[in-house]
Amino acid sequence: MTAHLLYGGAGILLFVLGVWSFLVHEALLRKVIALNVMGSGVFHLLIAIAERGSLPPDPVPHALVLTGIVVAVSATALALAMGRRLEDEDDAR
Amino acid sequence: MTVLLLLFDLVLVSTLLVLAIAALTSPEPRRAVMFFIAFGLWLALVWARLGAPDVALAEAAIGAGLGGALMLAAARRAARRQREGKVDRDGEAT
Amino acid sequence: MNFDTLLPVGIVLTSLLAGGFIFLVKEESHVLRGVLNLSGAIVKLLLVGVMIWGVYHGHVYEARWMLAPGLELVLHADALSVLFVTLSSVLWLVTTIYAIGYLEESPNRSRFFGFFSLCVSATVGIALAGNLLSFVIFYELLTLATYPLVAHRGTAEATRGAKIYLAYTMGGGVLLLTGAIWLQVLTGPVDFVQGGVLSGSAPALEGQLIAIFVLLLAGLGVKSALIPLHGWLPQSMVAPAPVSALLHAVAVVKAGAFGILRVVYDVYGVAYASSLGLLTLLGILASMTILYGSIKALSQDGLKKRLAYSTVSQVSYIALGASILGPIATVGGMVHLVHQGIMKITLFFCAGNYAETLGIHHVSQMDGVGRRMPWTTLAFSVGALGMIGIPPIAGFVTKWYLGLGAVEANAHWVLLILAASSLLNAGYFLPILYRAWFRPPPEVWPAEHIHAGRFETIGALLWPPVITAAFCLIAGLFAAAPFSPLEWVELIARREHGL
Amino acid sequence: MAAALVLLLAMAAGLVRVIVGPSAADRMMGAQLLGTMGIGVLLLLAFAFERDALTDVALIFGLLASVAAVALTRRRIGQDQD
Amino acid sequence: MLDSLALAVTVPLLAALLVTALPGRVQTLGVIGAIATALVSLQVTVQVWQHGSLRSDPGGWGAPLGLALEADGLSAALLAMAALVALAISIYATGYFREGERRLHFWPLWFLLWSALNALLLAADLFNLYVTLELLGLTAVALGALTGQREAVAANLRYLLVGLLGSMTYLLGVVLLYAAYGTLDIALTGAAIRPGPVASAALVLMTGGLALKAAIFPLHFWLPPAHANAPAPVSAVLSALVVKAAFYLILRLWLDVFGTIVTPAAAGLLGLLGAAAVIWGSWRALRAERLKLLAAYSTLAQIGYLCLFFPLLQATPEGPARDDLLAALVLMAISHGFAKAGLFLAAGLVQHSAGHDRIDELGGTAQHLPAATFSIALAGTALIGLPPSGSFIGKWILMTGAIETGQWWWILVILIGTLLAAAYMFRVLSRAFNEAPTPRRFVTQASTEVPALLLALTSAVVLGLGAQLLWRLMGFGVVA
Amino acid sequence: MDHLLMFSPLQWMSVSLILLGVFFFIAGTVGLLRLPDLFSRLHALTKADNLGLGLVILGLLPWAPDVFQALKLLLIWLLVLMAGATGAHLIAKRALRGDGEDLHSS
Amino acid sequence: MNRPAKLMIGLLLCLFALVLLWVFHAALMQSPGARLADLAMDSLPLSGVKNPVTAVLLSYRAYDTLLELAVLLAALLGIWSLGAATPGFQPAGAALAAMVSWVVPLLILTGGYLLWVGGYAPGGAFQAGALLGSAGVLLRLAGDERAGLPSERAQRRLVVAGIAVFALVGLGTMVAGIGFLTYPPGWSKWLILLIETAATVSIGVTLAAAYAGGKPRSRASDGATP
Repeated sequence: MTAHLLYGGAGILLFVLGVWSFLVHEALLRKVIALNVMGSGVFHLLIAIAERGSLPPDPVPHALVLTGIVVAVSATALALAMGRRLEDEDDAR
Repeated sequence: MTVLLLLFDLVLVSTLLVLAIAALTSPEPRRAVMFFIAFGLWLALVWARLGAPDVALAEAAIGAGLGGALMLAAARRAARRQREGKVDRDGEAT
Repeated sequence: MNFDTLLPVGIVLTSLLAGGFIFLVKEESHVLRGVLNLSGAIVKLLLVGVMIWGVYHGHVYEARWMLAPGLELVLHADALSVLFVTLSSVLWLVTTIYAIGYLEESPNRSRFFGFFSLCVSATVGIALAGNLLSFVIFYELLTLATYPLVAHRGTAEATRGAKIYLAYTMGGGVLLLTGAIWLQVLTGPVDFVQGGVLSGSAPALEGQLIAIFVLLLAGLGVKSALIPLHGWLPQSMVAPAPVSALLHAVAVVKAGAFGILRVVYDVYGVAYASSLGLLTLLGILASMTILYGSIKALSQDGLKKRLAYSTVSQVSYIALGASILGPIATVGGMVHLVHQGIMKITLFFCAGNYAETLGIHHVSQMDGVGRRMPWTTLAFSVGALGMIGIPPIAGFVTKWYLGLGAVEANAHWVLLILAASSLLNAGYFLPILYRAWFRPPPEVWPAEHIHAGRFETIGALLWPPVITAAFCLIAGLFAAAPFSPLEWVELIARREHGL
Repeated sequence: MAAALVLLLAMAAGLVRVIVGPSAADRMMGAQLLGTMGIGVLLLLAFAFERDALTDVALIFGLLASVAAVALTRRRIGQDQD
Repeated sequence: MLDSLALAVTVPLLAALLVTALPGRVQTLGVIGAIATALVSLQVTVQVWQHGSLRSDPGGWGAPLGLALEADGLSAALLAMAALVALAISIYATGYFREGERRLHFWPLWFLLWSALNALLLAADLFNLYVTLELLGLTAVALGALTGQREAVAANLRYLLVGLLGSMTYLLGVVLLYAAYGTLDIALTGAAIRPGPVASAALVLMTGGLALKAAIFPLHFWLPPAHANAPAPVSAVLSALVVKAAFYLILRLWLDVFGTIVTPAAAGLLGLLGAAAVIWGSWRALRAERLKLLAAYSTLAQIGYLCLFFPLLQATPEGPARDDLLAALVLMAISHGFAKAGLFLAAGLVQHSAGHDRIDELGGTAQHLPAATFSIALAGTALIGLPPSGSFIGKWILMTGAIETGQWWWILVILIGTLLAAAYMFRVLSRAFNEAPTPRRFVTQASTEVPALLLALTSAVVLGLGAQLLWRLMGFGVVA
Repeated sequence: MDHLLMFSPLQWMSVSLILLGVFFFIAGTVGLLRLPDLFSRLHALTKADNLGLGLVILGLLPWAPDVFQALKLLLIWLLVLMAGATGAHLIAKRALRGDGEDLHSS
Repeated sequence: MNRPAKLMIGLLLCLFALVLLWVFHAALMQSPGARLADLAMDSLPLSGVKNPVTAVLLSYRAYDTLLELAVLLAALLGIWSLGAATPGFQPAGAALAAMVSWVVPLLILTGGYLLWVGGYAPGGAFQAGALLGSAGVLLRLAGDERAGLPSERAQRRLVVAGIAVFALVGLGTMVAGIGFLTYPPGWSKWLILLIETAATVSIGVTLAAAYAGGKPRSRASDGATP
C-alpha cells in the first residue's frame, strides 16, 4: 500500500509541478516541457495503480499509457513545429 | 528485503522528482531539455521497476529518441535567440 | 389538411412567398416584380374575402403546428383577426401600388419590396395568431422585417433612425417575451378566447398577473407608441413615405394596438382586467399619450413629423377604447383600428406626394399647394378633417362611440380628453388646410420633379390617396351598412362581451 | 542482489549531484553516465525480478544513448562554419 | 451486417487516408468523401430515430474490457448537425481553397477532424474520449493555422497548449475514476459511482479540463484569436462544432457519469460562469472591430447560454419538464452550430471580397454580396434568439424553466444577452444599408454562397419550425 | 542475510564482479565530481562507466537463461562502448573548437 | 508575471496537490471493484496473443489504437502544413558516420525484433516504430536531409498504410458479419501481426518525417513544387 501511495503520490506531484510550470513560464519550450511532465505524472499514476494487487499488473492502464505517450509526442512535435514557424517569421523580420 | 525495496523506491522516486524540478526550473533551454531527457530515462527505469516493461520500452525509445531530439532542436533555437537578445531570460519576447 | 386549415396559412403565405421570390428578382425586371407584388396582394385579398364570409357565418378557420411540447403555432381566424387582416391586406394592395410609383428609379427595389411583403406577412400573422406564443413570434418577425425598410435609404440619418427604432422595439420585444413566458408558466398555453381565459384565476395569482400585464403592456406599448415608449416613431420618419404609411397606418403601431386589444379582451377579459384595476392604468396612459402627442404635433414644422406625433396621439384612442368597460366603448376603440388606418395612410400618401412632386417637406412650404395639386390636397383634407372628428368622415364615428361608451361607463373624464384632443387636432391640422387652400402659391416650388405641364402627379401616386380618402368617407357615411367596419366591430363587441 | 541495487541507487543520487553541480559539457557526460548506470540498474532489475523484458529496455537505452549526444552537438547547414 | 456507428468513424478516416495518399485528386475525392461521410452519419441518426439508442462493440469484447460506441438521441442529434454543417463547409471549401498548396493541406486534416468529431459523439468510454479529444484538438489547431499568418499560428499554438492542459486535466480525472471504480465505460462508471472525494475530484478535474476546451468563461481567453484568425471554413467548424463537442462532453458526463453526485452548488456555479460568459462575450462582441472577432466572441456568449441550463436541469426533477429543458439545450446548441457556421462562412466571403473584415469599413461590401449579407442576417436572427429560429424556442423553454424553478435571475441575464446580441448583429447589418446599388444577381458564386445561406436558413427557420422532431429523436414524450 | 552463505562459487564470483563494477561506477562519479578539467573528467568518466558496466554484465552473464539473452547482454555492452566513444569524441571536438556557443554557456 | 502572483499560484497548487493526494488515497482505499486485470488475463487465450498489453492495444481496445494512429497522422499533416522542413545537418565526420552505420541497422533490427516479440512478450508496434523513427532521426542528424525517407509521394503512402490496413481489417471483419475489428478465431494472431507490421512502418516514417519539421523539400531532381 505504501509503495503505491509513494508512486501514485509522485505522479500527482509531477502533475502539479507541470501545472505550476505551465502557468508560470511563458516560453514555448518550457510550456511544452511542463505539459510533458504533467502527462508523465498522469501516466505514472496509471502505472502505479496498475501494479496494485498481485502480479501480473493490470495491462489495461499500460496500454492506455502507451496510447497516451503517442498522443503526447504527437502534440509535442506539432507544438514545436508551430513554435519554429513563429520564430522563423520573427527572424525574417 | 522489503525495507531495502522501500529504500530503493524512495530513492527512485525522489530522484525522479528532483529531475523533474530541475527540468522545469532551469532557465537555460538546453539544460532544461537535457534534464527532461534524463527525466524520461529515469521514468522508464521507474516503470520497469513497476512491472511495466512495455511502457518503459516506449518511454525510453521516445524520450531518448524522437522526443529528445525534437526538444534539443527547439532548445538550440531558443538558446540562440536568448543570446541574440531577442527574448529575455524567461523567454518572453522583448 | 382541409380548406379550413389551409386558408389562414394561405393568407400568410401569399405575401411570404411573393416576398421570397421578389428577393430573387433582378433589379431591372420591373414588370416581373410588379406582377409578383400585385398578384400576391390580390390573391390575398380574395382569400380574405372568403374568410370574411366564413367567419361572419360562424365558420372556424384554424391551423395548428406543434413546435415543441406545449408550444404551438396557431393561426385562428375570429372576428377581430378578420378585422385586422382585412385592413392590412386592403391597405397592402393600395400601398404597393403607391410604392411602385414612389420608388420608380430608386435603387435596391427588389430588396425593398421583398421586405415589404415580409412585413405584411408578419402583420397578417399577428392578426391571425391564435395564442400568445404565435403572437409573440409574428410580433418579433414584424420588427425584423420593418428594420430594413426604415434603414432602406442608407443615409446616416436613416441608419440612426433605424437604430433607435430597433432599440425600442427589441427592448419591448424582450419584455413582451418575458411576460408571455411567465403567463404561460402560470396558466399553460395561452389561447386567445373571446371573453378572456384568466377570469377564473386563483386570487393568489393576482399579484403576478398584474405584473405580467405591466410587462405585456410595456412590450406592446412600444410599438403602439404609448408614452413614454413612443420615442422611436418620430425618428423613423426618415423612411420612404410608403414605409411611413405602412408603419403608422397598417403594420407596426397597429400591431401594438391590436396586441393591447388581444391582451385586454381575449387574455385577461375586459371584466377581469377591470377588476384588477388594470384598465385604469391603461386608460390613464392612453389619455396622457393622446394629449401629449397632440401637443407635440402643434409645434412641428416638418410635415411628416407632425403626422407622426398625430399618430402617437390617435393610436391611443384604440387603447382608450379598450380601457373603458362596456361594449360601446369597445366598438369605438376597435373601429378606430380601421378608421385611423385609412385616414392616416391617406395623410402619409399625400405627404409623400408633396415631397416627391414638389419637394415640400415642411408645413411652412405648403402655401397654395391646393391649386397645384387639388386632388391630393382634397384627399389630405378629408383625412385631416376626419382626424379632427368632423362628420361624416370616419373619425367622427370613432369619437362618437368613444364618447357614448364613456357616458355608459360613467367615465366622464374621457369626454374631457376627447374634447381637448379634438381641439388640439384642429389646432395642428386646420392651419395646414388654410395654407394649402387659401394662401397664394410661391413662384417656385422647393424641388419640382414633375412639371406643371402635367396634371398633378403620376397616377400610381395619385390614385392611392384618392381611394383611401374615399374609404374614409364611405366608412363614415355608410357606417351602418353590412360589412362596414362599424358593423363588423359591433359583431366583435357582442361576442367579446357575451351579448 | 538487493545490496547491489542499493549501491547503484547511491550512485544515482550522486549523479544527480553531478548534474546539478558543475556546469558545461560535463552535464552531457553526466547524462551519459546516467544512461550507462541506468542500463546497469535495468540489467540488475531484470535479474532480480526475473523479467527478461527489462534487458530489452536496457538494449534500447544503449541504442539510443548516442542520439542525445549527437543531437546536442550537431549543427545545421548554413550555420556557422564547421 | 454493417455497423453504422463504426462506419461513421471509419468512412471519414478512410477519406482522410485517400486524400493524403492521392494528393492529385484532392478536390474530387474531397467532395465524394464529404458526401459519403454525411450519409453514413445521417444513417446513424435515422437508425436512432427508428429504433432508439444504438450500441456496438468494436472488437466484440463488450463493456468493461472492450470499449463501445453508442448513439442515443443526444448524440444522434449532434451527429446529424455535424454532418450537415460539415457537408456545407466542405462544399464551401471547394470554392474557398482554390489554389493548390493549401487545398492539399486542408482536406486530409478536415476529414480527420470530422472523423474525430463523429468518434467523440459516439464514444462510450472515458479514455476513448480522451483520444478523440486529442485528435480533434490537433486537427483543429492545424487547420486553424492554415492561413500561415503569424497571428493565426500564434493563436492556434496557444490553443494547442491550452487544449493539452485541458485534456491532461481531464485524463487525470479519468485515472482517478479508474483507480476507484476499475472501469472506463461511461455507463458502468455512472452506475458504480458513489458520492465522495474521488467522485467530486474527478468531476472537478474533468469538468475543468473540458471547460478549458469548451471556452467556458473565464477559461475562454484563447478562443477569440484562434477562431478569428483561422480560414473561414475552419473558423466555422471550430465555432460550430469543435467547441460544441467539448461542451457536449461536459453535458454527457454530468448526465451519465456524475448524474447522482452533482450538487446544486456545482450546477449553480456553472450557471454563474455561463451568465458571466453571456454578458462578457456579448459585450466584447459589441466592441469588436472585426467581423470574425465578433463572431468568435459571440460563440463565448452562446456557450454561456448553454451553461445556464445546468442549474435548471439540476433543479428540475425527472419528467417531461426536464426532458423539455434537455431538448431545448440541444436545440439551442444545434441552432447555434448552424448559425455560427453560416455566419463565419458569410464573413469569409465578405472578407474575401473586401480584403479585410473591419466592421466599420464594410459599408459597400456587405451590400455587394446580398446572399452573404442575407446569411449574416439570418444567422443573426438565430444568434439573437428571435423567432422563428430554433434558439428562440430554446430560449423560451430556458426562461420557462427559470421561472418554474424560481431561479428568475437567469432571466435578466438572458434578456440582457439578447439585447446585446441584437446590438452587435445589427451593428454589422446596418452596414448593408447604404446608398450603393446592390448587384444584379442575388447569388454571385454558388459554391460558396449557397452553403452559407442554407446553413443560416436552417438555423433561423427550419430548426424552429421543425423543433418537435428533436423531441421525437431524443425519445421524449409522444408529441400530441 | 543468511542466504548469502548458501551461494555457490559461481554466484560468489558474479557477485564480486558486480560489486567491482559498481565500484567503478562510483569511481567514475567521483572522478566526474573531483577532477579539475573537462578532458580528464571525460577520461575518467568513459573509462569508469564502460568498465563498470562491463563488469556488471560479465557478472550477470552466467544467469542468462539462454544464449540469445547472453548475446543481447554483450551487445548492450558493445553499444555502450561505441556510444561512449562517439559521444566523448563529439564532445571533445566541440569543446576543442571552443566557440563557446554550445557547451560552455551557462 | 509578477512575483506575488507566482507565489499565489504556487501556494494554490500546493493546496491542490494536497487535496489530490488525499483523494488518491481515498481512491485506493475504496474497494477496487471488479478489476479489469483478471478479466483481461482470463480473456487472453481468446485474443490470439500472449502479451496482455498487446492484447489490450490491438484486440480489446483496438479502436483506441486506430484513433491513436490517426492522432499521429494528424500531427504530421499539421507539421507539413506549416511549410518546408528545417535545413539539414552538416555531413557527419568519420567517427560519427561509422557509429551511425552500425547503429542504424541495429535500430532497425531491434525494431523488427520488438515487433515480432510483441505477440508474447513486452514490445510491439509502437516501440518498434519509435526505434525506426529514431533511426531516421539519427540519419538526419548525420547529414541526410531526408532522414533516409523516400519521396513525398511515397511518404504520403507510407504514413497512411498503418491506419489503412487497420481500418480495412476492421471493415473486412464487419462486412464478413463478425463485427467491426472483431477478429475471427484463429486468425487473430496473424491479423494482429499484419496490422502491427503496417503500423510499425507508418509510425517509423511518421516520426522521422515529423522530426524534419515540415514538408519534405524536393530534391533538385524532383522538379518544382510551388
